[in-house]
Amino acid sequence: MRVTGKNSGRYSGLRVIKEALTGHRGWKPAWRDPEPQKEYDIIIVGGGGHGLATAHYLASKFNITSVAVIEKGWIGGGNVGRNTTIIRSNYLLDGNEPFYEFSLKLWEGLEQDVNYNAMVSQRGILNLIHTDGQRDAYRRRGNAMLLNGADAELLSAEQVRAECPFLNFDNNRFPIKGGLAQRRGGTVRHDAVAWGYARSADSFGVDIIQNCEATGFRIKNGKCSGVETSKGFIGAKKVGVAVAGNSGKVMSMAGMRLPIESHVLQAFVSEGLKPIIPGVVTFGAGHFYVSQSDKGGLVFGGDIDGYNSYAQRGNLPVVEDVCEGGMALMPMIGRARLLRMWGGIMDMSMDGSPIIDKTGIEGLYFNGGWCYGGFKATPGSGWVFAHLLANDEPHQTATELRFDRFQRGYMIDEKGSGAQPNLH
Amino acid sequence: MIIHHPLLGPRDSAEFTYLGDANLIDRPDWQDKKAADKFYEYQYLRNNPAGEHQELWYHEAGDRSWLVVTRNTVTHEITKVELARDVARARGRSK
Amino acid sequence: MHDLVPLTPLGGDSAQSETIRNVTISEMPDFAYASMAMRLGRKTGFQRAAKKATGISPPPPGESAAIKVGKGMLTIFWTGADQWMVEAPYASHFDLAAQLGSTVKDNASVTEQNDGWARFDLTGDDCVSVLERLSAADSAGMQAGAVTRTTIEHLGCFLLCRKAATHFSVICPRSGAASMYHALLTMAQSAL
Amino acid sequence: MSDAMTGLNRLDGGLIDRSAELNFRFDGKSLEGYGGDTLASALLANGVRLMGRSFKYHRPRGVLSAGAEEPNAIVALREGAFTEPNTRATTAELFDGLVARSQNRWPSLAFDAMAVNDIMSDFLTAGFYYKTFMWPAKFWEKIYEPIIRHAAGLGALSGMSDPDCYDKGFLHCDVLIIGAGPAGLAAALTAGRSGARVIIADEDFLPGGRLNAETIAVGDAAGAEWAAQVAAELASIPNVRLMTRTTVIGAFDHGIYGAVERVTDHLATAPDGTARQVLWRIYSKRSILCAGSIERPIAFANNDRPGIMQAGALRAYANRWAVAAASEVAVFTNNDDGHRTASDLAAKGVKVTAIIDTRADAPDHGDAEVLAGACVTDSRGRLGLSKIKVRSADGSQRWIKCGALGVSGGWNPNVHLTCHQRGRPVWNEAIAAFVPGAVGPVGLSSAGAASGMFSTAAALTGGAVAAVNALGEIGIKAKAMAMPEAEDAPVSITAFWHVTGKGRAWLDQQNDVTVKDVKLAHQENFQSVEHLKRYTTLGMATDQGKTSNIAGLAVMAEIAGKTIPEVGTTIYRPPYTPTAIGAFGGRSRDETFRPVRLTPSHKWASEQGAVFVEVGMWMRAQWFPQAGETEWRQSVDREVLATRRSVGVCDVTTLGKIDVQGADAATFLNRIYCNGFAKLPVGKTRYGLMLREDGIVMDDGTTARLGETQFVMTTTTANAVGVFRHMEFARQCLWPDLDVQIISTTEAWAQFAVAGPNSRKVLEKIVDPAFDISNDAFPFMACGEITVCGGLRARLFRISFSGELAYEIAVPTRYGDALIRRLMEAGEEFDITPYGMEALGVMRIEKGHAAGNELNGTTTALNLGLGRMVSKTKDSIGSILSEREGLTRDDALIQVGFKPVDPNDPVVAGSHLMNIDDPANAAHDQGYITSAAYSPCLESSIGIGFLENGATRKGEIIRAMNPVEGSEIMVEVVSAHFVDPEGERLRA
Repeated sequence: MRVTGKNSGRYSGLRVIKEALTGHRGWKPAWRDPEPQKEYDIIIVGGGGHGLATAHYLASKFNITSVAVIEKGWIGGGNVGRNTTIIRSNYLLDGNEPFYEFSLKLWEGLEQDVNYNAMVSQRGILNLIHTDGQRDAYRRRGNAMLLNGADAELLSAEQVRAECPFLNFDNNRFPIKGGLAQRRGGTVRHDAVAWGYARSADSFGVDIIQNCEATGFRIKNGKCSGVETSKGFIGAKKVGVAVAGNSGKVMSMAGMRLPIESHVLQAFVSEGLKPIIPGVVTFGAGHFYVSQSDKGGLVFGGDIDGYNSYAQRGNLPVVEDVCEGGMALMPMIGRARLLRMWGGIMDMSMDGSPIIDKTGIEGLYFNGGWCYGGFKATPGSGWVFAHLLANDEPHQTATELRFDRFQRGYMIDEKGSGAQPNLH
Repeated sequence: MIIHHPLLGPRDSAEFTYLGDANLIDRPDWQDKKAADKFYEYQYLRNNPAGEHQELWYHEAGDRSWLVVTRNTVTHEITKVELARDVARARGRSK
Repeated sequence: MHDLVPLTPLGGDSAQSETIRNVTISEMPDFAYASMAMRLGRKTGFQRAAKKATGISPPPPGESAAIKVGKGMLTIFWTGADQWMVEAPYASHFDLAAQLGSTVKDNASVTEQNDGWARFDLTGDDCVSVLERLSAADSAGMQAGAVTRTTIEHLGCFLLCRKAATHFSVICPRSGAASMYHALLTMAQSAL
Repeated sequence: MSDAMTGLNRLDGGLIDRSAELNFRFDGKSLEGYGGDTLASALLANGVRLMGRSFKYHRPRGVLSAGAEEPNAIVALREGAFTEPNTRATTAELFDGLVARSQNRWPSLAFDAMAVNDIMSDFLTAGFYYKTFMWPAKFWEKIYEPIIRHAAGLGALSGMSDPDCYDKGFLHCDVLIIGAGPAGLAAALTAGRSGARVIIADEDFLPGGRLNAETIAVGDAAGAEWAAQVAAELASIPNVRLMTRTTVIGAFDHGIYGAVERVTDHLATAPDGTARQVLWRIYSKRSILCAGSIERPIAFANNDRPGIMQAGALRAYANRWAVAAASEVAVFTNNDDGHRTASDLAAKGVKVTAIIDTRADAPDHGDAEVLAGACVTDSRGRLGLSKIKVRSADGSQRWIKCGALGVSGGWNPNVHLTCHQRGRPVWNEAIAAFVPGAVGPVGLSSAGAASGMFSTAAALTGGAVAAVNALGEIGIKAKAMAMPEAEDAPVSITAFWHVTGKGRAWLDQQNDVTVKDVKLAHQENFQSVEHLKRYTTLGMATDQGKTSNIAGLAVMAEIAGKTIPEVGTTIYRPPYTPTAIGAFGGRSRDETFRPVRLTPSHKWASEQGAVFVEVGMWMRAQWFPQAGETEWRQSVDREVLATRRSVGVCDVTTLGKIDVQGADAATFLNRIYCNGFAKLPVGKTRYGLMLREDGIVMDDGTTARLGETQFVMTTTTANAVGVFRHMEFARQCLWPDLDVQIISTTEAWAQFAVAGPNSRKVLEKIVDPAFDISNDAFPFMACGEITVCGGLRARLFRISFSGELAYEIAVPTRYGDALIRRLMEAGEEFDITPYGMEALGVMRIEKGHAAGNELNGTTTALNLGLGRMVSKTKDSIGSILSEREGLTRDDALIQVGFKPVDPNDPVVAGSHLMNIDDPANAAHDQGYITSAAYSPCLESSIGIGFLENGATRKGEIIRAMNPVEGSEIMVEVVSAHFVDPEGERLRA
């Protein structure tokens, strides 16, 4: 049930016209800036995409509205505000694919659910194939996707050429032999995801508390009763942590060591250009992937820098490596200009797959280890984490995403790189 | 980044391959009663500090030395670089 | 004596060379190579033996040392902790590894590297203008005898300064010789 | 228009070369300029004020600035594949034959249909699209988004491959000086004379910075002359590198800077083979930022018309390029600097109709009427400014005629690089601007306008002092030279950001962000600067907000009732100006994206017409087509059958070879491999399985013991580098006191597999008689050092990947070509057949040998059916964690073979396995097929793969499902060893 009076009113084309004719005086804050209450049923630490989504689903799907999201800076300032906006569910392993497909389905109804246009654009994602071994691997993956109820198409070189004539087919070091396409993949206006979830959660009465940093957990005899923050202690029956790159830092305040390292991933955007790249394209023989935003910028990225970092900035070698891949794959972009580069902190896990689980501490729950896959997971992660917080049971698509899988030997290692986070 | 190699002086970090936490030197004893647990913690758990971090870098495009680099993960400032072999010996590893 | 005909790293019967404006880039196939890796804790024994075997002491990190042998030069350069590469004229030293091994004995592990490497020499006044577009090494600051391992167009290699600013050797894995030669020529074309 | 043709706008003087007349075209119109012109100055000289359209409202736009901060005069340069979209006319050097086109307009620049957006602007406010286009759901991709995307972007790529080439380079210096204005030149001169290694870089093609745009004297010379003299001296100092047309784009860790040098952009065509641009990675011990400052506009209603410019730009065009933007100009300022524009223009004979100064105490001006305490409230002129509306101190309003208006809201120091490592600038009230903060990139200091010191004298001394200090820190003594006399005017400014009023007042001119948009953002609680930026798109255009960010903050601060420092700034990120992606790519593109490695038999294989395939950088023969073979399978089947029937030969040099020596070499290998190696006798070879510490298989291969203390290990081609690194880690970090040395010798030996029943007979013909390779003397898994062909040193290993009687023979690489030719001669009588990767693959599948597809980083020894190889009686990497429950469970995937029930069905790698009666979904997945091939020996398609409980299911019929290609077949579970399961042939 939406708490009326607090919300910013329903958005619609009609409303836009009405406001335009009345000088836009009627627009209310998209979310309030409340002071924290003494106690909540649930506190979510981290006002990023996952935390805000969790709050939205707790309120809208699990009817828990005594919820606060505390954020040390401004909401959406973490990876949801600094990623390459790609959504997809083209995973191989049973531990992952059902979860990411669940998430993709949620994307498909997101705007109507939160009444905010995040521009979910299913323009498709294409993973290019350059060797026979790669085709075998992508065939196995495509089959896994289909057997999990997702969509997948294995394309021939000719089909790829027809869809992406600008790729380097004739003069390349690594021939393009085909591709694995997921048509339902695509891109989303990333900031709008955070804002949309925040606005919706707020309209259910969730308190979104910005500039409120978690400085500790209050834990007595193995039970967590709340969070110490820069705005004082806030009590809670349950505390859910969704802080991505800061997972290690925050959970260490609860005395936990995680199977996670924090690494910097750089991303890049070009000057605005007239549309030329249809969907998302990933290079299978170098570190490069690209899509084009609704504003016209080529949004692209590649590999992580590869060293532990909390700096949200990277260095030249990876910038060059990524652009080399881009020039090898689509040499038409040589004359496009790189406008801005930035870095996000990835919570790289030991097998490249996430963790959504209880901790050894009663009342403390963890959501992290997203590596560079966090954005596409946002709705799924929010729902699944809300489910865990509400029912103390893992959601059916997340039964494998547990802490103890490493000790028990049930790693979910898509890349097969082993316990080395910077290779995932 | 620039890593001041103890033998070669300043080198671009692009010449190196990164492994991770220098605790990977402290491989447990295979005959320990708790070997299974110890190897799990050794292999999978990380302090992952926001601040000073001792980490292993391999001079792949250089002299093939493994180095232990003390670097701040927030500022990237490097305060110490040692040959991993010396560190390993100092930590009691031998044969 | 066998009658098999060797190929140069670039796959020819004889060495290739090209001059672009005032820099000459030459394939140098007629050298033998062997590496010496000091055995654990054999510092003194090894130094003595190596000196005995080559006539010079193994140089410190980042350096090479050379001595005249017959009509050519024998060069030792540092390649890693307790590791050195010996380079000598092939004609007189095709069995370099065996020669060294018989002297250093168990003071060092000697490995034949004759055909593991391809050497290209850059000579001329503008060598640095070419090298500064290929390698992160400070070629402008290198003095005669300086040596460093570096990367050129994604290929690991040794860069050895024979004469400051005007004579360098690039020693790269033999299988990458064609790519390396192409990179050197391309950059000379662009930079000079 | 008549002005344009008669070139009335060109004044006397300036730093242009009137002897070099350059023809160029803009939107098809042929025009003329001079050497030293930029495209913008030449267009202005020709009376062209309308140069582009804005992004959202398609408003007519002219040039705002004279530099890299330009938001409006953005054009497409050159033609065809050389087209360069979104190029700033203000930084594009004019050359003869230059062709430029305006962008983001249709059908023409003067009449743009999309300008209708401007009328609709009330509906298209900040973030409107987040609030609509949601119903019906499917309409978004079908209708709404295509419309939005149609409006996307300014310029267009050609869609063709970039025909230019780019270089990368590396430079080392003691001190890098960024910017060659007065401060930079003074710093460079000071440092250069001290003997330090100096690099001074400037984005302009003419050193001097503002000195070239001003009439300020330095000593007894004109500023521009002084700059030229200093530049000349710097060029003559061998330890100084003066780099013009070079933009330092980013400050990276530990004194590393990225800089892009535009080598041929000012030429009509680049000399053959010359790079268009060079991306320099500059390693500096210290660096000094002398990047100057950027003048900021004041926002007022309709402040975006062509003709409304920065006051400093207006006088730069007059002084440097001898161009008057119009015959009648006015100035709108909140500081003394604006008055300088009036003086300079008046001195050039341009009529200055008024100086509108927001300060009540504005100083008088000799040449023009000063309206103190006044402001500009509106403007007119559809495609170019014709008049401005002025509100005087007494509130009275009047229109003033002018073709150009110079606006000065003060100057913002170019602090960008000081913030590239997330340092924050600090607010300086005296100059009403942000200056570099205390925490910046280590080793970077700043001087001159970049540090907030705006006078020429302060720039000169500041630069010199900064150089002395920087060098002092790295132990180089430099003398601070006395700098020549120059103006030292104090800054007099009263902050003034926007004129309040009804109409739309532009902050970000390219993205059409107005004061109203900022107000709306505040109203909707997008108040943090990052929210403001992202919600309104302020500062997100190609100009990166250089003229708009601070004003936007100021407006937000005003509305929120905060100070500007309280609101804070967004983070400045590299690159400083937009940079061609090609420059970051360098030569790594097309066929030279990555190097290739060639095998010793490459030349010979090419002569045989081999088809090559890339494997870990190596180009390997995939198969050897023969006359009459029209389809690859024919060649491969022939190669397989010939090898199994008689003898085949294959270059296997690419397998990694690692020389392992030392007193403890055996102990070391015993820990690297999970199976035993300590007791391997000299002269023997053993198959080794290598695990990662997490118990997963890392690599496999054979290792031969050549002597007590010497082994030669082979690795798979793909893992050669990783295995070597792994072994170095074990050697240096885990067991530092083991006496073991490892050296890669992959390249040193040319190695060939000679396989098949007749392989021994062939080898006997080339192995020298002294060596007995009979089955007794040289049994399966034997190895030894021999000589061949009359004395050539060689290594012989009796190992087999094909499952046949086989050897691998290695000779020094330079003789690889000769050896393969000799083997072919020797084998002629046995119809010896060269085989490639495909045949090798078929034979290893027939034999059930695991390779890349099986060793995929998730499989254990158990999965591969080699569980018993993991010794529990010794310490070896991976043995402990390989015992985890999940890796040893009963229903583990086990490698088995598959045969189609119908021999005509092709087995397909990547198929998933399902029980016949189970529903076909992931929940019932039984495993997958890793490798498949057609076996000419079995005359059937076969495969190997992983099946739950595989070991116990031989004979079972299951489904191999490949829905992604719409196929499904029935396969029988069989042993993975299709050929010679007992291994008799190996030992024959």
